[in-house]
Amino acid sequence: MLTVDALAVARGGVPVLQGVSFKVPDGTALILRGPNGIGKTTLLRSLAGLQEPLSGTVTGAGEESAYASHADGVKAALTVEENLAFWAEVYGRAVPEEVYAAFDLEPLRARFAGTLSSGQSRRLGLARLGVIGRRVLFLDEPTISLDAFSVRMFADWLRDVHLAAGGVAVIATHIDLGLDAPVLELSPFVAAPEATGGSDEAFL
Amino acid sequence: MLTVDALAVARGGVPVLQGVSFKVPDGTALILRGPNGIGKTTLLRSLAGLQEPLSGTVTGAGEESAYASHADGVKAALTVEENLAFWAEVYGRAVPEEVYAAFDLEPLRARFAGTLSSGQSRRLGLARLGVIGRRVLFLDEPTISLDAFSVRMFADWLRDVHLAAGGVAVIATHIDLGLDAPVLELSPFVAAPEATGGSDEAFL
Amino acid sequence: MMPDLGKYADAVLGAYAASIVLLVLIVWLSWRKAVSVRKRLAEVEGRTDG
Amino acid sequence: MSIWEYANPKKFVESTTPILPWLFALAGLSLVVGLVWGFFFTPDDFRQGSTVKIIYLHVPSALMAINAWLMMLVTSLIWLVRRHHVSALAAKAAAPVGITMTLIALATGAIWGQPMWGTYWAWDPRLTSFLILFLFYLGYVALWEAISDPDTAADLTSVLCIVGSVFALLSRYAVNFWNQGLHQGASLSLDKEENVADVFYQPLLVCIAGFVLLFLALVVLRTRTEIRLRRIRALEMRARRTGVSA
Amino acid sequence: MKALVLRDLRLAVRAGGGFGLGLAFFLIVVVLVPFGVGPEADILRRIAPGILWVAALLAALLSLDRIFALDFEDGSLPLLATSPLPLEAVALAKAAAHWVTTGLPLTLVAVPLGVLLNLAPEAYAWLLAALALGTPALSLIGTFGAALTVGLRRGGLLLSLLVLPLYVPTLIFGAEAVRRGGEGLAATVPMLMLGGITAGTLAVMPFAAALVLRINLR
Amino acid sequence: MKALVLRDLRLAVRAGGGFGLGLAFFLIVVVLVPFGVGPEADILRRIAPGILWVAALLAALLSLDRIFALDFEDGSLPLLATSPLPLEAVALAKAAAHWVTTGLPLTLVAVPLGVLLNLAPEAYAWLLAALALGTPALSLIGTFGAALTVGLRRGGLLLSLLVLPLYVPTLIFGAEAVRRGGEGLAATVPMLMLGGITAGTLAVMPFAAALVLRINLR
Ligand code: HEM
Ligand SMILES: Nc1ncnc2c1ncn2[C@@H]1O[C@H](COP(=O)(O)OP(=O)(O)OP(=O)(O)O)[C@@H](O)[C@H]1O
Ligand SMILES: Nc1ncnc2c1ncn2[C@@H]1O[C@H](COP(=O)(O)OP(=O)(O)OP(=O)(O)O)[C@@H](O)[C@H]1O
Ligand SMILES: [Mg+2]
Ligand SMILES: [Mg+2]
Repeated sequence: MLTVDALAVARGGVPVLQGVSFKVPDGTALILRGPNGIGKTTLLRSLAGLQEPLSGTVTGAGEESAYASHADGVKAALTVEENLAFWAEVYGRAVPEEVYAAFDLEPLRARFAGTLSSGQSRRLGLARLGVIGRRVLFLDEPTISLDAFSVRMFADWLRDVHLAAGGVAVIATHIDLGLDAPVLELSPFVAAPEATGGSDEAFL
Repeated sequence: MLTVDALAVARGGVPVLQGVSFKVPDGTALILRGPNGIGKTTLLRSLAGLQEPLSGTVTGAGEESAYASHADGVKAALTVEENLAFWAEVYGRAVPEEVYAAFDLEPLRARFAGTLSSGQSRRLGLARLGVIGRRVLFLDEPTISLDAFSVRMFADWLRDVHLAAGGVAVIATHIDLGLDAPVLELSPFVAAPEATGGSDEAFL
Repeated sequence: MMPDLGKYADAVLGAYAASIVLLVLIVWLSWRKAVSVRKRLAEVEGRTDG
Repeated sequence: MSIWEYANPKKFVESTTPILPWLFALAGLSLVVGLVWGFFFTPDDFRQGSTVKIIYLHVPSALMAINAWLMMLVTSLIWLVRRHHVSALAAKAAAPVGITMTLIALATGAIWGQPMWGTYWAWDPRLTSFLILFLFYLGYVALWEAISDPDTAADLTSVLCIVGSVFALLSRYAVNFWNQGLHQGASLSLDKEENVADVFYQPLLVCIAGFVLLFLALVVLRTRTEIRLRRIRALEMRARRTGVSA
Repeated sequence: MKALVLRDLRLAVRAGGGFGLGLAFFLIVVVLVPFGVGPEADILRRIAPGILWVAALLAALLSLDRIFALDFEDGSLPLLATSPLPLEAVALAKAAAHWVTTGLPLTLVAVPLGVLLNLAPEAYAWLLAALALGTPALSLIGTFGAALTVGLRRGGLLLSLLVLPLYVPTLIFGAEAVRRGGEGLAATVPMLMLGGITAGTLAVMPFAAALVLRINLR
Repeated sequence: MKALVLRDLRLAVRAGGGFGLGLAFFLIVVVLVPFGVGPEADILRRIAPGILWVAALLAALLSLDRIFALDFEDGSLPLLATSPLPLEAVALAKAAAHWVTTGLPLTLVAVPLGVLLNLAPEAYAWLLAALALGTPALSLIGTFGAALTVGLRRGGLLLSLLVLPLYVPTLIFGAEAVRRGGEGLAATVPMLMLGGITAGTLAVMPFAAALVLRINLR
């Protein structure tokens, strides 16, 4: 279970969100919603440990978590297989054969990633999640560039493979994934103008 | 009017689409649909003149057209205003004050583009289209990263400003823009395996 | 008043001139920036707090 | 009251406001007194002739060039350990002053070298290590300029300052090994016998005091400017935020 | 075109002192050579013209890959290519901005660096003249090289490899002019050749660069 | 860590000859210097150790900015930072891959280039030994510099400015070892110092680089 308690996060020295609390039990996902610029990316980066929160605690992530950002770290000069094999090895695992089918990469296995269309390359980026075997996933707009069919395919993988195995996922997205998961609207958590914290505080 | 006749396009030396024909009268838009990797990006690049088609003709684009790709050419070290002013000057125009309201950039005018969230930065990229004053727009997944509100805002701009002034737009997108425009499904135009053309042909 | 600097007059005067120019330059630059920033801050404070 | 309270930006600005004019006045006074004394009222040296007068600029600026870097090293460490903003900003403020001091030392030294050694420049270890110090200053300032986020910039330049100091020391050793030089040895040692004659020594001390005071005054002034710049930034950010969320 | 030059200059200044960095690299290379070669003044004087020119070359080279790469990465380049500005003008503007941020400051700062290398006193005027005349050619040739390698990962190194041989004539005539000047010989022939190279590249390179850019954007 | 080193090597080879280019740059700089300096054999012999070392330095420098920049741009770096591999290991792996693609081939090719510059016959062994011992330090220091400037546009030039002064001790001891070797003097002291620098940077730099990377990814 992922527990977030009274988290406050800042970007560029300015508090962005405050008082964010939620629980995501094992085997479920949480969708983050909110208009552009509200702080979804900032929140996910804090959860993944890439930046320090201003205050509050996150339990249940840490070593077991993985983060996927807008950019998906696909190397153009490596083939699809090599890209996945690299991440598998970094995480000390083998590439499960199923991921190729699950992300519709079968016909593209030997292609250099640089010759993929934007949607195909994004599928490869997502397939990484099926390879590294992390229980807690933080996903920032994972379905960008995907067509409707691929979105459904990804939602199926998330539901039937990842969550079914007791995993947890926190997903920032603007579209409807077709996933039966609670939605957290971030608008109520926008940091008050007089919110403290952030490196600028000393100068106000 | 934009007229495309029997267009065939290739990517990486391989024919991708063939026999694409359509007409877009002034003041209307056309939505391109098709699964990932079918060749939407390739088609738009050919229409915009960035790559040569294998065969077929495009009339009505040329000098009057502008292209907007996944990447939107936003300079992180320039402010929002400076970014737009640069493109305006390249096209020999002034920045119309309305674009800031139309793309909800008013509060961000003096911000360095590098400090925008992904959706804000995309709005800036789209605002460029309102600045350069081109009649024929080729848009490749313009609404990536945008929230529902911004998507509607963009659709409104397209309908009420661009198309209302007699403009033309060809848009590749996977989502519903809420625009009352005909949809062209590209699946029927996938190049036959024995399609000719492409630089590899001489070796087949 | 001027001391007799002998054959090294150029060198000594040059050294003093160069140093004084550099010192005045850094003081002037720091001062100008301090003044302009103080003005800007006053403006911003007026705008946001008042 | 703990000394760390002065590390609060507001407190720092408040408490330096009354001191700053005095600092500048004192610095100006001692510089004028020292330089006038040195330039007009000291005799020529029997070997170096009138060029000995350059010592009143050369030695103080050389000292301050090194001390400015040391100060930046200390404030960088304080920033990394205790995260007091004034400390980081003081390091940023000191660098251009340090560069100026280095340039003065290089320029006066070079001008002095022509009559003394017959050349403007020689690859003497002391001169050479000064040139390297100059390069470190340049890199340090360039890094500050290149990073837009102020805290990131403070962190990175602090690390650079520390790593750079280690390599600067190493270079000093390397350069010594590489070439034994022409340059003067230490003349201000505690052992009175080795020192330059008193006639030169006393105005020199006044000049050194003047350079120290000027350095302090400039650093305080520039630190205040940096603090204000951060405050402007912070206020603008907040204004923007209230504008957006309202 | 003016808009593009101004934008590039502004970007160069914003992104951490475009002027300063080319200069600083020039300075550093010139300083490093004595560390490698040793401190003897007569040897340094002997090699000073050559080293100064090689250092100027390398300083110009190092900023070349940014001429088009940044615009390519963020997608500005296709946008510029479909704008009313002809690509030839884009290339010329890029070369001009590169020269103003690199060649010009290099020329100005060469004199104090000459002192560090014990350059012969007669040579300074020639050094200034030769650099002023030759560095535009470096920027123009470099723009062509940058256009050739735009979009290639690791473009930087490949670019150097392609461009440095093209720089050889400029280097030879430039260094020769300074050396002859320093020895009191007539340096008009190498200076004329330098001028010829600059004029020739100015006439041809923008077109070559635009051609190559069009191919790369396809 | 092995996976990362192997991937970086594969990428270097795929993306247009990572090995070849560092080398080629080394070669070109060494060839350019005689064009600038003039062809006299005794002067060339005299400056050969220094020029070879400076050229090696510049060749190593030129590929530094790619150490982290590519991974930063395509988003791999945050993914690596949240992977089980500690960032210190990432930095070390990067330095190792850089050395294998740059330092190692430079060392091997230095001997034929020494011939071009008329290097003294006794100096060859020392040249090889000094480069083999010193180039790892160049890669390690460079990795730190690359970590400092990751994410900055125009990082390349700034990187040079930051890193070159840090290279000074390595350069001095390296060139001194070769020169002494060539003159038949004892070169043990500079060699020991070189070894010390390499050992010291090996112990410290991966940690400094990881620290700085964490700050930059924040
Ligand atoms: C560009 C050339 C020169 C540079 C960069 C330079 C640099 C320095 C430095 C770094 C110091 C050390 C200050 C200290 O540690 O106390 C110093 C001190 C000194 N220099 Fe120079 N110097 C140069 C040329 C000269 C020349 C030509 C002379 C006179 C012949 C000279 C005379 C002195 C004296 C007398 C001191 C005081 C020594 C001491 O107090 O330690 N310098 N210089
Ligand atoms: N360099 C290349 N070599 C071979 N095939 C390529 C190359 N580049 C692209 N392709 C292929 O060409 C096809 C068309 O790609 P394109 O980018 O036009 O698709 P798209 O319709 O825009 O897809 P998406 O919705 O994912 O953006 C894809 O199947 C892609 O794999
Ligand atoms: N360096 C910075 N300085 C100041 N403000 C910043 C900086 N970087 C981001 N911001 C602001 O912080 C806020 C949060 O940004 P974030 O990227 O987290 O938004 P987001 O919810 O992910 O938006 P999107 O849906 O557009 O991706 C935005 O308003 C953005 O403008
Ligand atoms: Mg986001
Ligand atoms: Mg596409």
